Order: sequence, then structure tokens, then C-alpha cells
Amino acid sequence: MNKVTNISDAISTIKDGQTIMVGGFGVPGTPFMLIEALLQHGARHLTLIKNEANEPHLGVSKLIEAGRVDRLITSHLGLNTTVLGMMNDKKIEVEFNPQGILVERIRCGGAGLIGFISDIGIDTVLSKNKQIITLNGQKGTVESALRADVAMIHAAVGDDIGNLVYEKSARNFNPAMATAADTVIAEVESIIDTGSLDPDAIHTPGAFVDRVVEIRKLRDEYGILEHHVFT
Amino acid sequence: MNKVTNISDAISTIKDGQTIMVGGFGVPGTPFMLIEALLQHGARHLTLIKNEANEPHLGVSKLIEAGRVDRLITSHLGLNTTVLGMMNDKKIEVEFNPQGILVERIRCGGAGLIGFISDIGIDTVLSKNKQIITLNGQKGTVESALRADVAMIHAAVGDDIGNLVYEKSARNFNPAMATAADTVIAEVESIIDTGSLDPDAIHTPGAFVDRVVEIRKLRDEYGILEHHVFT
Amino acid sequence: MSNLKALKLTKKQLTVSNKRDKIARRAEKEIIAGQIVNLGIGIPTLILKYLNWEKRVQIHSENGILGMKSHCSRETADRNLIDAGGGYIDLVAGASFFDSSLSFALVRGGRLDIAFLGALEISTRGDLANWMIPGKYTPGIGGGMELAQKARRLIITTLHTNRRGRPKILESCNLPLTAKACVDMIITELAVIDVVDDQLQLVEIAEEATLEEIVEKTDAPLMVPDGVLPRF
Amino acid sequence: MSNLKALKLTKKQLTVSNKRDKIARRAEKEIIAGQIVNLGIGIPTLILKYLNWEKRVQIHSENGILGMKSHCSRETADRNLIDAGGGYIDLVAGASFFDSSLSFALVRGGRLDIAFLGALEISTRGDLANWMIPGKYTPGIGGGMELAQKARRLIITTLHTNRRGRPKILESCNLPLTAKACVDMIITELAVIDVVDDQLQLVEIAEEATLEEIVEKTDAPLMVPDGVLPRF
Repeated sequence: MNKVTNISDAISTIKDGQTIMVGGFGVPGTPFMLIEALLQHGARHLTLIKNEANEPHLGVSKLIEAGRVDRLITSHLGLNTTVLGMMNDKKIEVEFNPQGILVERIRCGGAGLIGFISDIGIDTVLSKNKQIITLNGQKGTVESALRADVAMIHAAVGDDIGNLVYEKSARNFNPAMATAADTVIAEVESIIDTGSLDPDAIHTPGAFVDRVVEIRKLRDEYGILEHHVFT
Repeated sequence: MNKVTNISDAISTIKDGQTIMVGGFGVPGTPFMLIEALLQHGARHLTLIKNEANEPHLGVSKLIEAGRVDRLITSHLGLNTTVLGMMNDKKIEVEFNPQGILVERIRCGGAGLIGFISDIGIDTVLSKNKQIITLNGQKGTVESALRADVAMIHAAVGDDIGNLVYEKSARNFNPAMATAADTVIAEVESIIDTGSLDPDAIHTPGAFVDRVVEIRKLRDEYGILEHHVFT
Repeated sequence: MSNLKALKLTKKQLTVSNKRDKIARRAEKEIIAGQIVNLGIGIPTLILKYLNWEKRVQIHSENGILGMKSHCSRETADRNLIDAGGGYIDLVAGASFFDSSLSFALVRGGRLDIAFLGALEISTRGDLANWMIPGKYTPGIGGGMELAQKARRLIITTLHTNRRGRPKILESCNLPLTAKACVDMIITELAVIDVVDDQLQLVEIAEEATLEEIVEKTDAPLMVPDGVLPRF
Repeated sequence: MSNLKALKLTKKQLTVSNKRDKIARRAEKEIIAGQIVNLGIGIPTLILKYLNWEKRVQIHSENGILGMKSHCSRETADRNLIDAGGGYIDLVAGASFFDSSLSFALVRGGRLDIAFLGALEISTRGDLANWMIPGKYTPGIGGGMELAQKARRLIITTLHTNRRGRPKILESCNLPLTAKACVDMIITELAVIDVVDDQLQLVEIAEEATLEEIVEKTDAPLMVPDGVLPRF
């Protein structure tokens, strides 16, 4: 059951109108190669689930700028004035979630649950239009699970049965998304022999991953963003 | 902020009537040394949360047999006829949860959430007396978060700020419980220099752990159970 | 858990043992290459004995293991490495460990391809009862409810009748359910039965069995297709 | 995020920079040895500059880091290692990485001892508004709502007035709230103010400030204790 495939096969099944989760928090953990392939592939009317929209002309922002995304479920767009502008111009529908609620909704979908109850935002505008219930005297909003047709994630190392290890702050949303989609596609910086990863140190067990693509050469996008060097 | 302490100090704050979570699934991951210390310490009327009750005269079964536990929240007691007998004789109150729901309730408490919604057991006797709600057309029971006053957990390796690494199937309930108690006490087989654990391979970050106790010599209970050798 | 009991039986009653082995051997053929499989205690665990590892199957254990291989000997037993039934195990290459929470996320999230479980009772529409006999046997559900309800395919491997010789396959279950309409296939020492559209469909007959015997020992309507059924 | 902007300001307006540094320096004193601390963008991140590392504090970043040390130079920047604000960072010994889900479990579960955040508005009873200006600035909430609502102690580090010179501390907030009654302390370039029992209590006055100035620039009732207040 070798899950390693080439990039065009990996994303060939993505269809117009699907919901796609994309890993990453800023540059680390963003699967730029898969995003680029999706841009070439041409699928439209997508719903995208990602922590943020990267920055203008980078990562998922390219998909959004190309008009491929109808709806974005995200946490914040503070670094992407382009997408914020498109949102204000109603060229894209944006649903904002508190960051921890966003990842928890994804995890909830991945864990085969229907939803969860949280008091985050209970006293704010975010609780509007949400079902509110009381449990053991605590009042909370009902948050629904999020799942996607496809998750595109990035890992440092993988093997041919889909075991994944993430590196440093590139882990972020990737492990939760790896559990929460019907088809999970992982790009990895290197593929190593199955059995050579420490079983205690594997972050995502292979059962969750459907396709593994090796990044032969890291695009420039994976590199350091000079404007984020603060000292 | 050195969290390493001796065993009697570690458990000295435990009081009658408290709720204690105990890690482990069978022998692996069960904190036998902390359990033994709690037995010596003498706290009574405890509520215990543990996957199972170990086996007769082993682990938490000792606490239960000594009459220290009023209530047990667990998943199954198939290997402990002694505790099953006490349950049938109404010497202890037992609340059974599906195993995955039990750990999810613990994780939910650890994640600062109020509860979650699941369809597990929806068509069974387990859904009796549970609040049922419908979300996006899916019907589920509302499961409440579980937290404890104290979690007693076992890890293979730890450092002085409480970072923990578990080994093999001894991980089980320990990471979830490490997040879900007001005071988290970890016994570890060895303490290593802070900074020598791989930051990508730490299972429980030190922020969750309050006290670390080193096991100087593994008691016999940690060893192989001959009657579980099946070949 | 009842593995131990099973082993004691092995020594005493060879006939039952042969039946159990026959069921396990047949059950193994349901596993497709690359699948993620969970084996309950009892007959399901026996499948390991017959597993063709060329299929690169990954065996899941609820206590946080993917890639268990088999029960191991005293010499190779690791105090930190047991399966959900309590037995010491060894691993295949590519195995991974995780916590109980992720372990059940895998099950409920739809990543478990097949669960093989035992049964006390199975109904025509695929209801399963396998966890309690009120007033007699109430050890708790463990992970069985989630396996039954959420595995993509649930195959029951069981002796056709219970210890008192009474049918386990019934028009409807009398015992408290593990899950409703969850069973996809039943494999016994006598027959292989599919659960399709709330009906039981006989698909294979054991070499040692007759159709009459199967019908007699099944307390539920059984659809029998025309023509000769395959033997196993 | 606005770190970048902050740095540009540094070069242009030294006065504001001095104020910000003063706030950060004072804020650092609130941190107790061994605490788990989250620093929002802007002034809160400046605290790193003044942090006494003998306290063995562990800095949490929402994107899954415990043990960040400081922003680092181009030479030591690692493409896989940024904080939640996007800046490249280095680590203290004992740092750990985890996923976003565990990162917010830490925050919501009560393991975050202090969060330092900025503010647009703060009310008498400790309400905080810091994430949106309807129609003008709606970039989404990020992790701020959970930090504000769930940190064991929330300290606001902010300039006393906004860019138009108007008070940020108000009787009640006009902007959409981040969280209700969440603020424990406010540190500005002019004053240190505790929020106690739905009241604002002045506890320290900046060396450069007068009580009159503070009262004038605060649009909410301020409890001033008898006697001489400490200066900072």
C-alpha cells in the first residue's frame, strides 16, 4: 500500500465546489507545492479552510486572488490586505473563527464528533446566531465540527504508508487537518524508509493519510520572509 | 522553577473527597508508585477516573479494595472481578463510559471546553438521561467535560520543567489527563537535563505539569504479567 | 481479556478450537491490502495467525497502536507494549504509537476500514449485542461501541450458537445493543452471511455444514440465493 | 503582525518608542518565576527585551511553541520557526513544539499564567475591545479572544490614549468586545491601574506623569488611594 505518488495524480481528484483544508500558520507548514498544483489544476468555487490567507501573492492568497475561492473559513487576515479588500468588496465570503475554536472545530470533525460546547466569545458578537446550551451550570455556544473533502498538508518527513513528522512551528494546523478530510494529501520534504521513524515520535499515523508527495526542490516561497526578520 | 520533588511532598496536598485521574491502560502507563503513596497517605471518599481498575490487588484496585474510593468513572472492568463484585454489592458506585468517550471527556476538560456532542451510543441504553441535541441535521448526546483535582500520570522521561515523553503503549490516557487536572503529578522513570529532549518529540509540554517525581527503582508491579503472555 | 479464557479452552476443547480457527481463516480473506483493521478479543485476534502480511495491513489497537503484528513470547515481551486485550505484542515496520484520544479519533473519524468483533446476539437488520447481560455480566463497554458503530465495515466472527446451543442470530436482539444496524457480515463455523438492506443473505456454506443445519441454527429469516453457494 | 509597523515607528518617533519601552519594562515586573506567559503583538512583545531570564519563564506562542526566547537575526532565522506574529525566533532550553489544538487547550485549560495584550478600549469593569473597528478594521480575531478570556491574569499594555489623543480607558467600551470583564491590570506610559471589583484602582504613577494628567486622559472613574503612590 504505497501511498507515494506524483503531484498531479495527488490532486487530480479535486473538483469544483469542494471544501479544501490547507495547513500552515504563516509560511511554516503551508503546502506551497500542493497549492501551486491546485492553481494549475484550475478547480473553482472552492471553500477554503485555513488559519490565515498567507500574505498577498503567496500561498493560498494566489488561489483567492485568482478567483478560485468562493468562501474562506479562517481566523484572521491581518497580514493580507489584498484578501481583506476582496472581502470588503464582497468578492469572497469570509467566516472568522477564534483561532483555537477553528482548530478545535477541525479536530472535532477529525474525531468523528458532531460539535462541542465552549464559552469562548459567549459575551461577544461571535455568539450571535449560535445555539446556546447550558451543561452542568455552564453556558456555552454550540460549535459545529468542520470536515473537508480534501486536506492539503505539509510535513518535514514521511514514509510510504503515510506516517508523518512535522518540524518546529510548521506543525500548527497540520495534524488536526490530517484527521479531518475524506482525502488527505501530504507533501513532505523527504520520504524515508518505512520503519525508520521512531514510533513514539510520529505525529500523524499513516492511517490518516491517503497520498504522499515528495518535494524535490523547495520553492522560494518556503524560505525566509525578509520583512519578518525583526532584529 | 524546578518541579522535581519527592513522592510524599508530591501527593501531600490530596484531600478526602477529591477527584483523582489516574493514567494507564493495563500495566503500561499506570503510575504504581504514586498509587502506592496515595494508599499510604490515606485519603478517602475519592472519585477515581481511570480507563479500567487494573486487576485485583494491583494498581488502583488496591485503593478500591481498601475502601478509599466512593465512585469510579471508567470504561470497563472486564479484568477485575473483585471490583465488579464490589460494584454489584454496591460498595462502590461505577459510571461506565465508552472508552473513546471517556478519554474525549477528559481531553474536553483539559481543553477548557464545556462538553461535546457525539452520536456514540445514541441508539443504546447509554443515551438514557443524556441531553440530546441536533446540529446540522445530526442528532447526538451531549457529553460533559471531565476534570479532576489531581491527575497522577506515568511517563518514561521528564525534565525539571515538566516536559514529558511517554513510551510505546504506556502513553494511552496519560497525555489527556495531563491537561485536565488542577494539579498534575507525573512520576517518571528518569529525569534528564532540561534542554536535552527533542522539542519536536515532547508529548506533554511542561506547562501542564506541576510536580515531577523520579522513580528510583521500578516496583515489581511495573513488570511483565505472566498471565498475559499469550504465546 | 477473554484471550486467556480462550487459550484455556484451546487446551480442553479441540473441536471448538477448530471451529474458531476456521472462522478466523475465512475472516482473513475479507481484508484488502493496505487496510486499517481492528481485531476484537477472542476469535478476531486469531485472525493474526492467518494474516497474509504481503497485504501490508496495519492492525490498530485501541490503546494507541497502529501496526501491531502478533502476540509475542515471554522472552520478547516488553512491559510497555500490550494490545487492548492485555497481551504482549510485537510490531511491524512503520508502526506508530499515539494517545487514546487520537486512537478513537481514528475509529470515529472513519479511518478504520474493518473491525472484527464477537457477538452475543445479532439481528436481521444487523443490530449487535455483545457487551452486557443485565444482572449477570456488566463489565462495561470498553471501546466496543465505537468500533461497532464507526468502523467502515463491521464483520462479526462468532460461533453460530451460544454455549447452550441457542442461535446467536435472531430476528431481533434481546440484550442491550452495542449499536444498531452496524453489522455488515457474519462469519461463523457454518456460514458466511451478508447483512444487506435489513436482510440476512447467505453467501457461503462451510464444507462441514448443510443448508438445513444453518437454517435450523439461525433464528431469523435467511435469504438463500438460487444456485450452488460457494463452500469454505 | 503589527510588529513590523512598530519597528518602523521606532525609527521615526522616538518619543512613542520611549513610552512603549517604559511600559514593557514595567510590565516585565509582573511576571513571577516559572510562569507561562503569552505576549501579544506590539508592546507586549517588547517585554522580551527586558525579561529577566533567571525567572525561567516560558513564553507561549499560539502557533504551537512553549519556550520562545526572542526575535532573532537573519543569520540564525529558521524558515520553520516563527512566533504567532510571524517573526523569526530562537528558543530557551526546554522548549517544546505542539499543534494548534494543544496550544489552545493550554490557554483555555487554565495553564496560561499571564497574557499581555494591547487594547483599543478598556472599560471600568475590565471589558476589552481590541480586535475590530466595524467598517474600518475587521481582520478577524485570531487567538486574542481566547487569550483575553482564559489567561489566569490579563494585563493590558498600551499607550494611555489613542492616535487621536482620545482616552482608551472608558466607562464602557463602544467597540465590539474581545471579552467581558477580563482585564486584571492596565499598564500605560502614565499609570499602572488594577481592575478590582468592577472598579479601576490607580496603583502607580509614572515619574513623568501627574495625577491630574492621568485623570484627564482617563474617561472613567479612577479610585485613587490615600497617601503617596509609588512611581515607576
